[in-house]
Amino acid sequence: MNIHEYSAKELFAKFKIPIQNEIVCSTPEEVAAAADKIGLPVVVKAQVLTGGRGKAGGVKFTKTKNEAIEAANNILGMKIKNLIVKKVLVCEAAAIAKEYYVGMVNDRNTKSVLLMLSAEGGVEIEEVAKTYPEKIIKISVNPQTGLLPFQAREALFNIMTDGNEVRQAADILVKLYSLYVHSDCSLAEINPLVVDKSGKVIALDAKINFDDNALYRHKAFEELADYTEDEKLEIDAKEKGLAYVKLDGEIGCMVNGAGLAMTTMDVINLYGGTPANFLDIGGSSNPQKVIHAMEFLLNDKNVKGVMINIFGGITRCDDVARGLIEAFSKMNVNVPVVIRLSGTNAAEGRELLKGNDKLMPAETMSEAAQKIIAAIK
Amino acid sequence: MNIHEYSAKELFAKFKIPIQNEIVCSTPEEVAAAADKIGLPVVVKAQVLTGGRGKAGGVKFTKTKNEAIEAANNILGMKIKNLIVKKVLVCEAAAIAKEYYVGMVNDRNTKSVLLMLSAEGGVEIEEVAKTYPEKIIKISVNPQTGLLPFQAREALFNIMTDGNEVRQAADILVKLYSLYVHSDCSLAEINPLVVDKSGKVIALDAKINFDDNALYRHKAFEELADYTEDEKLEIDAKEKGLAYVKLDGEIGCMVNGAGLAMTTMDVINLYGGTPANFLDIGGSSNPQKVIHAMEFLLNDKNVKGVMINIFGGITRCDDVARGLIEAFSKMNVNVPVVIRLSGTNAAEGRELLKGNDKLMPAETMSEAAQKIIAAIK
Amino acid sequence: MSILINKNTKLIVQGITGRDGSFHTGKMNEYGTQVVAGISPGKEGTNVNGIPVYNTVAKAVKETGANTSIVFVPAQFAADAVAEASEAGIELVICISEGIPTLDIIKIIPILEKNGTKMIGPNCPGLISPGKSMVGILPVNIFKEGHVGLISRSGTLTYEMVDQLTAKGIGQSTCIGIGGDPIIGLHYKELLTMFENDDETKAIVLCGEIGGDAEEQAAAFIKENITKPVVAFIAGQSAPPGKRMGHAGALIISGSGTAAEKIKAFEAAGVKVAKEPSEMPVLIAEALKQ
Amino acid sequence: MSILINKNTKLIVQGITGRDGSFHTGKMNEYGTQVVAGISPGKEGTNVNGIPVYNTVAKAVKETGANTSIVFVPAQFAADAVAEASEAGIELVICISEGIPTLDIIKIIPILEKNGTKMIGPNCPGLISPGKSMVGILPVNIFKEGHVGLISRSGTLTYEMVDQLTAKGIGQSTCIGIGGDPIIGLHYKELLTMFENDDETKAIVLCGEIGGDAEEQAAAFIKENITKPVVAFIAGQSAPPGKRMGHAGALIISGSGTAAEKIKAFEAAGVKVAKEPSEMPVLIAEALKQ
Repeated sequence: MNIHEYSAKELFAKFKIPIQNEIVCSTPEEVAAAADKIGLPVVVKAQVLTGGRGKAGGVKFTKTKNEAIEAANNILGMKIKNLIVKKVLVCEAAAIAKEYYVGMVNDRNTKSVLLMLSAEGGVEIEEVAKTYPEKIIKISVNPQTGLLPFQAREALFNIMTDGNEVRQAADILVKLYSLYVHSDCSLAEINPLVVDKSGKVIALDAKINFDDNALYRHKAFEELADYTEDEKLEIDAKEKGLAYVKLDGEIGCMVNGAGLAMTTMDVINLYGGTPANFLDIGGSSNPQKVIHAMEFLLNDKNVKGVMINIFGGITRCDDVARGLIEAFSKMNVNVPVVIRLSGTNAAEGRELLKGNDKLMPAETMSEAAQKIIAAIK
Repeated sequence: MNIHEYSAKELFAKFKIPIQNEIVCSTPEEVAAAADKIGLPVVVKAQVLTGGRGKAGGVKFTKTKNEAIEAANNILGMKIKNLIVKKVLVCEAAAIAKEYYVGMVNDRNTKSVLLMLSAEGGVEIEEVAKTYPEKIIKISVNPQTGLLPFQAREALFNIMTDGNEVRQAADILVKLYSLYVHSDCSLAEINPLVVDKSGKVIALDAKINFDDNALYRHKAFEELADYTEDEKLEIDAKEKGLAYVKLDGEIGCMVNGAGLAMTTMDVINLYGGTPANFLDIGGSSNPQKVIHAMEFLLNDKNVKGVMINIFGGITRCDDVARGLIEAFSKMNVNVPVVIRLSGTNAAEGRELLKGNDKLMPAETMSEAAQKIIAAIK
Repeated sequence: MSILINKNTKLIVQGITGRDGSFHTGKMNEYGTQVVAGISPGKEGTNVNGIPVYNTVAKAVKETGANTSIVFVPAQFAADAVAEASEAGIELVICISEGIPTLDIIKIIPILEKNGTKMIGPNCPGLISPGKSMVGILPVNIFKEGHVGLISRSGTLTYEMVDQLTAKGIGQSTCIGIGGDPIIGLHYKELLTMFENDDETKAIVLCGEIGGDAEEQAAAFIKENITKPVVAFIAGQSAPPGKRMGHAGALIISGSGTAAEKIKAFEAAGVKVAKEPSEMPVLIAEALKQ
Repeated sequence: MSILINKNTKLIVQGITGRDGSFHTGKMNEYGTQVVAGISPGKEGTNVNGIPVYNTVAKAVKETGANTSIVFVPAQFAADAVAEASEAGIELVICISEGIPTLDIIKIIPILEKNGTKMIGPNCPGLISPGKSMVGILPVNIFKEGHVGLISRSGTLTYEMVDQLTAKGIGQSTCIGIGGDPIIGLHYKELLTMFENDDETKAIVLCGEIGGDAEEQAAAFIKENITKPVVAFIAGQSAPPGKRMGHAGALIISGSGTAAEKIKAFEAAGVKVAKEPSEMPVLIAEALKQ
């Protein structure tokens, strides 16, 4: 789960990471009042859960109240990478002397939280990582000791020289690590971390992702979420025991298992079709789950046909077939459906489906993909 | 720093350790209202920073409101081990099925937090420790992993058998450890930890000591303190750079260094005198510090004479002597004072003191002790 | 031979009294796996289908000499269960539980390292050495003894692959589902090395998926260290960036972790990549002929 | 010989630019201790009285081959400084800083153990091998080369004892103030063993104080393991229970940790106990004669 900059900054404040004076606003009037309260000049920043705000014109430096209001008028409601800006953050304009990048992420390779630092702050770090990987210092944090201040200093001396800056930045890193583990983050970034002209080190931006698996420990974070319509569908599906991701294609897929579900999409693609979604119904033959799954598929107006791909493992295919028949008997399905059953008792399962005019059987995944692609042409 | 049961329980609640329904009260009227709110029967418990409340009559089980008021009248204002009871805690009366002891302490031997458990709950654990040490299970907690739930369970199965109780108690121990390290405790005890008749595990009492060295990290704890007059003196002294502990004797001591200060008390004792205090002025020859120290000594009405015992190390004795002379020139001292100077430049120091009628010099600690004892007879 | 588990594997089941734990204990037992004990705090002295239950892993290990454990406990308690097994001296822990917070796993990694404990998973279907032992939730009937070692990040995709191999008469030495989470225990490199050193294994199937760069690393590793033929498959070729495909680890971030990159890496390392699962038995059969 | 420090000790000073750090660096240098570097983050490239300053201990160790460190940084940063020294490969850390939160020390103990780092202190005056090296804040003029090893929980009491020994012509091999905190690094047992194995040491002075049971343990340990004569002294015989006597560790809790118990334990172990400091040179002289 991602949260907005202003929410991340509130968390920063709670962990005593220095941030600027700033106020989140939803209307130009609020922006005007915020500018008064903070004192001009101010920066008005779009709050959207994506990168590249600056390039899209979502960040404006304003010297007068009228400029601030104008910026608010322009930014509020604008679309950045398909996301509508509903809030802006009005910030004190910092007198920036230096900009750095610092971040932490759950790292697959070191199996630890990886601390990342770069002297190239304020730019897209993914670009730096691709073009100049050597400009990013990476330090694996031992989870048993946490990030110790001396380790933070050692790391920072790679990108900074001034002792006073290093001390402040080390303190910020130690606090950020504390925030990271206490909040079950999967990513936390400060880009840029700036040194202002008075020598003070401040987090000028903040990006935080939480580990979805750990959200049960942090009920209070729920209200920080700002899900898109598609993400709301995913969450709704999750509550029904389904892993669902909406895509742009025409063929709805219903599969048991994430790897097989991805492969089903790939095979549809391979034979010239376009998958409308990723959908993993898990390991049960429960008809209710199938009904829920079909509802997700059919609610997608782009779906012209459905491919069901089940590998019977512990659950036998004949049981799955019975579940499917029961589910489909209760539903009004007006698009072609191809079912491929494989694995334990697959033949018996296919036998049960025979003669069911709503459900076209297929023997292999490739055959199923080809059949459904043909059916919707 | 010790805190009252009710403050410890508030901290428990913050860390989600189950406690009873309870209200802290300062007057019998508040107790009556609390009894109404909680529902009778209730237990009225004296809030004093010492053990043995029960034996002293400071804990009463009351079935009616009048009994509760009577208990409050009896307990509020009573003295337990020289401490006046100013508050009582009114608690829901628990239906106790079983009582256990659990505690944690900074352990010198294992250099770790030691988890202690005993099936002998509700009694003075020091007694159990002395008489039946084998009845106390001790587990050293690895500070790098913290107390893991499975470790808590393994430990608890030594004193409990029921899985449901163990699970609840393990959860409590894990939370208590978290409280312990987050709050920089030096001791945390739940005695008794009870299983009530419904099978619920609850902390019925709570004892917490904080590490004084770490209080700077926990400013909010300051208001939980309830210092005695003597302790207030100690804290006042600490703010002036002195380590002072008031005792009951007649000879005020002023010494540099804690070990030497204890030894000075011992030597006074050895020669038949009684030390009025422990006082370590640290390693400086600053006259202001000496003046502060003398003020503490002379404010103690029991003090009939003063023994100053200085070992000049890095600080030279002649400098110390000058500091003492300057300090005494500014003060009105009307009790005999013996000064023993030893170590670096001791002879020069003693030379400087010669002829000063306020300050009797001595060559050794033993001589100084004997001189001051003779002087106050 | 076979890798990791065999007829001498002595297994305990953590969470044996739960629904999944008891069900799969029955299945493993039926297959011939030596299930020597179960763990369920507070239920010591009872038994599940004749298998004795203990309060703690330490006690179970002491009483039964178990060397392997499978963890079925709910996600919020699962990392603790793995740590318990490791501290009790268990050599191999298979963690089936799904949805474990990543930092819980990160925190126990040093405990596993200290004790030299191997972990498979979490969020995995387990492993099988056909005809010898099965530790997991795998449908045993699709497997067949033979000479192909299989390593896969996903469950049903593994079954699909194995089913196709078995249908063509190609048996397996050991098949391992390593789990779909971003941070897991044994990974490609360690397992490839084990298969390389296993006499019974003649070819290796590697089923990867989008997310991370473990496949790229495996490709480089194979080129340098593995002499046996390896055939790969990558799921998620049509997955868009920024969308998590079911598995917590299956996620393309900022254009990295794509299937295209992984396939390219394998091909550069001389590893054949199957276009779809049905191509796998063909490529493996060719490899085995060489 | 001598223990822990000698002419080959190469010392770094953590917190060299602070008031205490720079003052005592001068004193140690004067005494002949090889102070090879100082640490002060951000001041790399400068020097203090000719001693080069580095940003990190790791760098200083790499550049100078230092093996010992003394820590003068303020209490709230001191445990981190000790950990830094340990992780940088320093073998012996002397932590002078007073007032360190106990849990800070507890947290770094496993780091020290992992790296095999010895720690003296915290809240200690350091140690001296007279004529060879001094690492601490000790007044060097009172010490004299000789054959008595001294271990003490307190500072000025040590000076008192040493002064009395030196006045009677009894020199010292190594004198160590182990620190007045409840949890400290090297303790009686380790140091007694080092003195037992040190050719130069012929008798041992042990200055204990109230609080804990380290003296009782030392007594039992001496009885079993130490052949050289040991004379003890215990400070705090007249201290009441429940009152902390200056040192964080000097506290009698619920009647345990009293001087009486400790004296009894030593006497039971055949260790003579001086009644007051002036008795120490007498007892030591007797011991050395035997």
